[in-house]
Amino acid sequence: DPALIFDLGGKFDKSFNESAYNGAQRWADETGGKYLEIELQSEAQREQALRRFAEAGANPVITTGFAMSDPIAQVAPDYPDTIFVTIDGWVPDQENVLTIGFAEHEGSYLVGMMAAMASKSGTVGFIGGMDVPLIRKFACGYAQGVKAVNPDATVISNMTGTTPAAWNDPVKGSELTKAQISQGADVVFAAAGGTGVGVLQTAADEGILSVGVDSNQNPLHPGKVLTSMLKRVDVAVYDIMKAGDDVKPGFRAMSLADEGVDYALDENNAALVSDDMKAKVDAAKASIVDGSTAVHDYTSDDSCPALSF
Amino acid sequence: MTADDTSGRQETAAPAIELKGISKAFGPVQANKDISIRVMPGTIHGIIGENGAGKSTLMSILYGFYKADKGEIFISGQKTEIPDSQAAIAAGIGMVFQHFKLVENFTVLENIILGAEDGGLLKPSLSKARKTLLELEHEYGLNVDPDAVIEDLGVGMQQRVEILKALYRQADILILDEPTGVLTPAEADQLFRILDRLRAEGKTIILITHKLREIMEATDTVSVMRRGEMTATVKTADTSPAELAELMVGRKVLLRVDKTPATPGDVILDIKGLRVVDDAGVERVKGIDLQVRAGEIVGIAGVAGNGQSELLEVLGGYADGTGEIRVSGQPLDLAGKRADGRSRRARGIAHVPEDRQREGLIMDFSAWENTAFGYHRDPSYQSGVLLNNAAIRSDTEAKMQRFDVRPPNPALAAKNFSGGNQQKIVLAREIERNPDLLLIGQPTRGVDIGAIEFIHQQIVALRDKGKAILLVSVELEEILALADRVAVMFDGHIMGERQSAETDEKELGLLMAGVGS
Amino acid sequence: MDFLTLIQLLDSTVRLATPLLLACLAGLFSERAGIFDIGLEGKMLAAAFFSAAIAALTGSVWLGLLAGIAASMGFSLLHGLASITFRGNQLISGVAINFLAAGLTVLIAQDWFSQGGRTPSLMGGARFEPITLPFAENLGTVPFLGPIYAELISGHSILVYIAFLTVPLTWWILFRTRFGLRLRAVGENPAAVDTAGVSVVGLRYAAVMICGMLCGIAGAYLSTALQAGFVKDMSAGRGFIALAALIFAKWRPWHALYATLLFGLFGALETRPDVIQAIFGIKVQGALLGALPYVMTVIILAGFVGKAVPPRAGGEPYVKER
Amino acid sequence: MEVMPKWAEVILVPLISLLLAAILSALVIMAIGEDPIAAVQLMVTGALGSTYGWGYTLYYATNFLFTGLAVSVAFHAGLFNIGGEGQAMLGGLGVALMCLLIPWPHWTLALIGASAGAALFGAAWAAIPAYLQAKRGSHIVITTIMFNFIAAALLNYLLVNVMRPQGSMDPASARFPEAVHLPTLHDLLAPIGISFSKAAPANVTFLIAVLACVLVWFLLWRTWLGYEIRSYGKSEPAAKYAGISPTAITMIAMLISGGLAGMMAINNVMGEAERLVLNAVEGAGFIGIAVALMGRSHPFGVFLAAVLFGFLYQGGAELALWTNIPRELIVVIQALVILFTGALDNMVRMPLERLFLMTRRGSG
Ligand SMILES: Nc1ncnc2c1ncn2[C@@H]1O[C@H](COP(=O)(O)OP(=O)(O)OP(=O)(O)O)[C@@H](O)[C@H]1O
Ligand SMILES: Nc1ncnc2c1ncn2[C@@H]1O[C@H](COP(=O)(O)OP(=O)(O)OP(=O)(O)O)[C@@H](O)[C@H]1O
Ligand SMILES: [Mg+2]
Ligand SMILES: [Mg+2]
Repeated sequence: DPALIFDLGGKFDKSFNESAYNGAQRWADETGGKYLEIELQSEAQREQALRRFAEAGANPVITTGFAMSDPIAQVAPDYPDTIFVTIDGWVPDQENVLTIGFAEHEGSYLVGMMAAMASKSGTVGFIGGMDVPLIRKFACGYAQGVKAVNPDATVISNMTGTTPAAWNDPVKGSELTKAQISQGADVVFAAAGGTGVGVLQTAADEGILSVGVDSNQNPLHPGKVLTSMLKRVDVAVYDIMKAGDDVKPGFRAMSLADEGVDYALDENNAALVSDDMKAKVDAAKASIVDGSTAVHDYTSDDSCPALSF
Repeated sequence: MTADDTSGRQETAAPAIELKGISKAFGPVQANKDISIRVMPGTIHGIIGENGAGKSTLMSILYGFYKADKGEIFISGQKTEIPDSQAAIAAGIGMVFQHFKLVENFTVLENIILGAEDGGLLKPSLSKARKTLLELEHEYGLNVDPDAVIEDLGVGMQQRVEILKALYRQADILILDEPTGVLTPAEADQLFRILDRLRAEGKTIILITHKLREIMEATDTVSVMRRGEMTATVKTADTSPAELAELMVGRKVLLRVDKTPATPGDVILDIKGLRVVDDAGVERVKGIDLQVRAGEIVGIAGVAGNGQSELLEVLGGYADGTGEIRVSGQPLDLAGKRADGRSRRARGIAHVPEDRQREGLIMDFSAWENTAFGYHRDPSYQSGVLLNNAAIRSDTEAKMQRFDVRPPNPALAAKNFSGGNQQKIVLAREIERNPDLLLIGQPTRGVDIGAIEFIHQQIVALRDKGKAILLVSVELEEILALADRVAVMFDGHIMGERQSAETDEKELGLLMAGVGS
Repeated sequence: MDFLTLIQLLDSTVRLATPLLLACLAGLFSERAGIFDIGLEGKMLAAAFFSAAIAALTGSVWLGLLAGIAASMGFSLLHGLASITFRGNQLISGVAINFLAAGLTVLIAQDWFSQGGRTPSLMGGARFEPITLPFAENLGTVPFLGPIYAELISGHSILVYIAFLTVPLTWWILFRTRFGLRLRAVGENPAAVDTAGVSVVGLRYAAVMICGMLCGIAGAYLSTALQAGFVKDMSAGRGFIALAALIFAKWRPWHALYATLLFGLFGALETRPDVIQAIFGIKVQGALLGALPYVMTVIILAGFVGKAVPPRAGGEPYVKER
Repeated sequence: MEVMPKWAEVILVPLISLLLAAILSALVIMAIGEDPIAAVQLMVTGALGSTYGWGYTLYYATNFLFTGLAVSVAFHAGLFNIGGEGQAMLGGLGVALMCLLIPWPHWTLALIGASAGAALFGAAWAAIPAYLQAKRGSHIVITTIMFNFIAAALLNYLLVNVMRPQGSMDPASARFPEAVHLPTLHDLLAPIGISFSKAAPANVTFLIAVLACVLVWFLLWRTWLGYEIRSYGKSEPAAKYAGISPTAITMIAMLISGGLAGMMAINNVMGEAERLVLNAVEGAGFIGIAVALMGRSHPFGVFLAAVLFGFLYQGGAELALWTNIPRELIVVIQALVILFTGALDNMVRMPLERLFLMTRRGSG
């Protein structure tokens, strides 16, 4: 059986853990299969869970979150017959590891473009959870997209906090949104887990547009969420579970080209996205896919051309 | 309330209070054993007994503070259940506890109405109480500023508040638990005048005290308690102090300090121009000069709060002062790093503090830990970097033996000893150090007469070894009996010095009031 | 910094201060009666959940509020049982309540709604909407005072006004009523209250229950007024900050208002790095910006606030017979 | 003078309390549709049934031992140190700097160096609140809460912007060099012929924690410094009378407390993660409060309480691994244990006392 290890945020983080859970659940529902799972509670459990699942014969062992890279690098050599999958992590030179890398910056770029096009004030906002490189990657891609549409646009970026509470503080998310509104922002993009709930809510209440993240959050406030930056962790998990023992180690990119990231368009935001917007974004998407537009990845060199942290 | 309606009640034959077969245990401790007592209306009934005899417990039961395990209570012949203080108050009982039950940061008025308010809002209650208070003050001469905050008041005043509290609740029966333990003679006299007045009005008063003189002077009947039992009840007129003392301790007690005239030697303590300013910025000691010689006891008399405590604190090293103090000729630091208790002890100064429970002892520590208190860095208590607990324990055992501390169990926590025995632990610790100078504050406060006798003997014995002793006490009687020379403090000044053989309470009393030379 | 920015900052201050204020006053009642309460956080969290859950189920935010208050008071009862009836350690009880609330809210939420420990989003009557005070729209154009009235004073949820009114009410109860006198007395010297014929246990339970009620409102404010639903751990340490504010305020109601407004202001400033940059002239790095409120608090405490003396009988169970 | 024999107080009361907590937990488990007996079995075998389980139980216990001792020492001085969390974070920073900046030849030397670094940084983080308490009267409860937040912000800044290896996604320091890896219990016990799970993270730090327990006990009850700390904690006026400096004791007790909290980092940062991660302390500072309170601030009590919490953590992990019991349930179980053993213990003690008094009266 496959096993799935959720990162500290827990499987219901309204973010990528939850997305992974949904993928696994879809696989279980469709195939009637069973999988092992654990929601980590502490750092020490990372290695523990990997080893226990590997010893119990689970294969593949799927993990979410960049923080699993290091433990996998430690554990994987001890269980050469098990395939370890890291989503968001980076474990080079390890034969039995499948690394799945999402190009969040590309997806963020697209929603950044849409935000800039939807903005009337020329000011858009970004609200992150904790200030970690992954979140900066989102912010940086987003800012590039904004500037691509409107080089004079202002991008206001805030992080919620410095403790894990930053992922579950919708109240703070609301206040940050209001603060950004008072600075003129009329579209905000939240990449902040549970905090984002507050961002989207406040944006809807205050009559500005918001951008959801990870899963399609458009239905949360129909007609008020401009779009969502999709990160198809569910697809990745579903595919891996479906492949089961046949899953191949190595690297699997989940970029725009692979439909690993995308922007969401459905009946909830159809009225918000004009044909012109859609055309421009799709054009940009095509050009990113064919390589003619390069979106800078913050984590590649810890710098961002469009935003300073 | 007028004299008319009380006089009628005086004629009823039923006792104001009758307790039958009261027993009370605190865990394994049997504090009261099958106690019965009758108190007639319009009388003052004294209760005496050693520390821990169960006096306070019995009265607390009557007041509904504790619940008796067994026994019945009759008020004016009527069987009455007193499950809580509310019921006691309703039955007309008021009590002034040994440790006052006042809210320190409330005003007098607030304390008085607490629990006896009229209606939900404070304003009407306060103004009504203010009026009633004025009447009561007028009637009994109990003057207190209704707006003063309790913690700013002296103990004498606080006690008045307690009495007023009881009177405000229209108590007919007033229990006073060791009311004079903390009072000056003048204050005590005033208290007894008030009690007389109350008795004349037909109120019934129960008075717990360790002072036989007070029993003899104030009470109509007296009961003696020993180890939880009521051993005797007699008419005061039919007994004598010596008999009472024997009844209570179970042996003959010397009621007078037995000492030879002093033979003073060199000056040990020499104070010149000492001034002390307290934390609140008030100058409490305003430039005093004083000498204590080897082989003499100098007593500092004075109403509490006239700078005696601050004097002791500076000498003991835990308050800062200015001026000059020499001990055995060497100057003493009055501020800074070397002005602390440890340095003082190193200089041969021992100190029995005024408040043993607050300063002298750590109540949760065992007796042996308390024996090391202040001397815990003494080389004889160390072995290497560690404390030599065995040495401290055996030292404690020896000291407990010599000072007759009961029970002689070094492992018992200080809080489990009675007040008198707590005081003996402190004394043993300080006196046995054989200091050059002993500072001693209120040596016998709240201590029973058996223990007083012993404590006085120890102090005199130390003097006879040629040591200098500075004694601070609010008990004039004690000062006169113990000290060779008396200095009286008033408002931070020394009002005068007298040889104790050549003065009397009256003269000292005047000095204490700030009148005189 | 222009005037409108200031108004926005203060507006945000008010919103952020409100839950702190309610929790702080809650703690004030409890601690003034001599019962320490580090379980404010847990009670707030429980109330946040139950008010949102019941509001979601019934569609009525008022029923939600009642449920939140009831839940919080339930935890208060537990705290009372441990620290008053059974004379247990008040700090431990508080710690346990915080854990219990953190676990139970998510467990129950998952059981009821299967939305990953969240409640559904509240809509319409299931939420406290901002109230527009009379004439706010017309007066908004009056210079200076107009925006203050229209933007800052008007436009908050009813719970904000309740919270602010609770300050004078608390002051009045504590210092002007019989109940307040007894409550303060029982926190200073329970023996005095006992010998005055008043039940110590009764008073302390009353105080603890009031504490529960106010924490309940604080929690409900988080999930049904500021937010439209419950998210796990959404109290996010506010109970502890309220506790700090309580000590800061030296257990006094008006000071509690000032202290929580100060914390609210710090929180609001944190959302506006641009304003801080304008004031101090330097760009503060994001993470360090987050530390600013706490650093400021320490500086103010060390520099301006003297020693805080808690109610004298605080934290100790009332034991007559050892 | 005591009502109950000592064994009843020390063993019976906690045991019955624990039982009550267990019964209530079982009810909660049943309420969410799981089998409580199976759950308990899983927890016990998972946490205590193998050297592997013990290895994790003791690993967690080590963390709680340090933070529990830290809170206890401060408690004895009458100070409520809520800042264990921040002090342990800073301790981690000390360990990381020591391990990364100095090329240690052998783990023993590294351990000494890292312990010193951890204690120093932890103590330094406690020093400021202590100084403000002693000199300015700023309430230590507020300042230590504030310092927890400040520590989190500081660490976040350092790990994201300064200490993170270039290009790494993880806000964590670089891995420590091989030379500073601490031996696990497996490594320590293998030479003497005892086989211990290789996988478990319990390491030599556990022994240091036990040693710390003993030392703290010696400090508090066998040295004059401990005597002064306890005296000051019981009564400030009495301490002054005895010549004990309130300022000095406040500072010293908090420095020791902070140092102990900081020392936790040699277990989790140096022993387990072998690098400094953002959320390394994960609430152990707060668990330390519960551990100290439940252990009645006595090192031996702290030891037992720490092991109990280690058991709950590891048992909880096993539950999470093999069942669908959500992790919040484990939090609830912990809460119930804290509640019953720590706060509602008199609920058990009172009737027991009455029982013992009755039997005593009956026989005497
Ligand atoms: N609240 C209590 N809990 C447990 N034991 C108590 C309590 N109060 C008193 N005792 C014990 O009961 C006994 C009687 O104490 P009580 O206070 O009645 O003595 P007392 O005669 O008033 O003594 P003193 O003259 O010192 O005031 C003592 O052994 C005392 O230690
Ligand atoms: N209605 C009010 N409006 C504004 N400020 C007030 C009001 N009432 C009191 N204050 C101020 O608030 C501060 C605190 O008042 P509060 O009643 O909380 O405590 P207090 O009465 O001073 O303290 P305590 O009764 O504990 O000694 C005081 O400085 C007081 O002047
Ligand atoms: Mg007594
Ligand atoms: Mg006032």
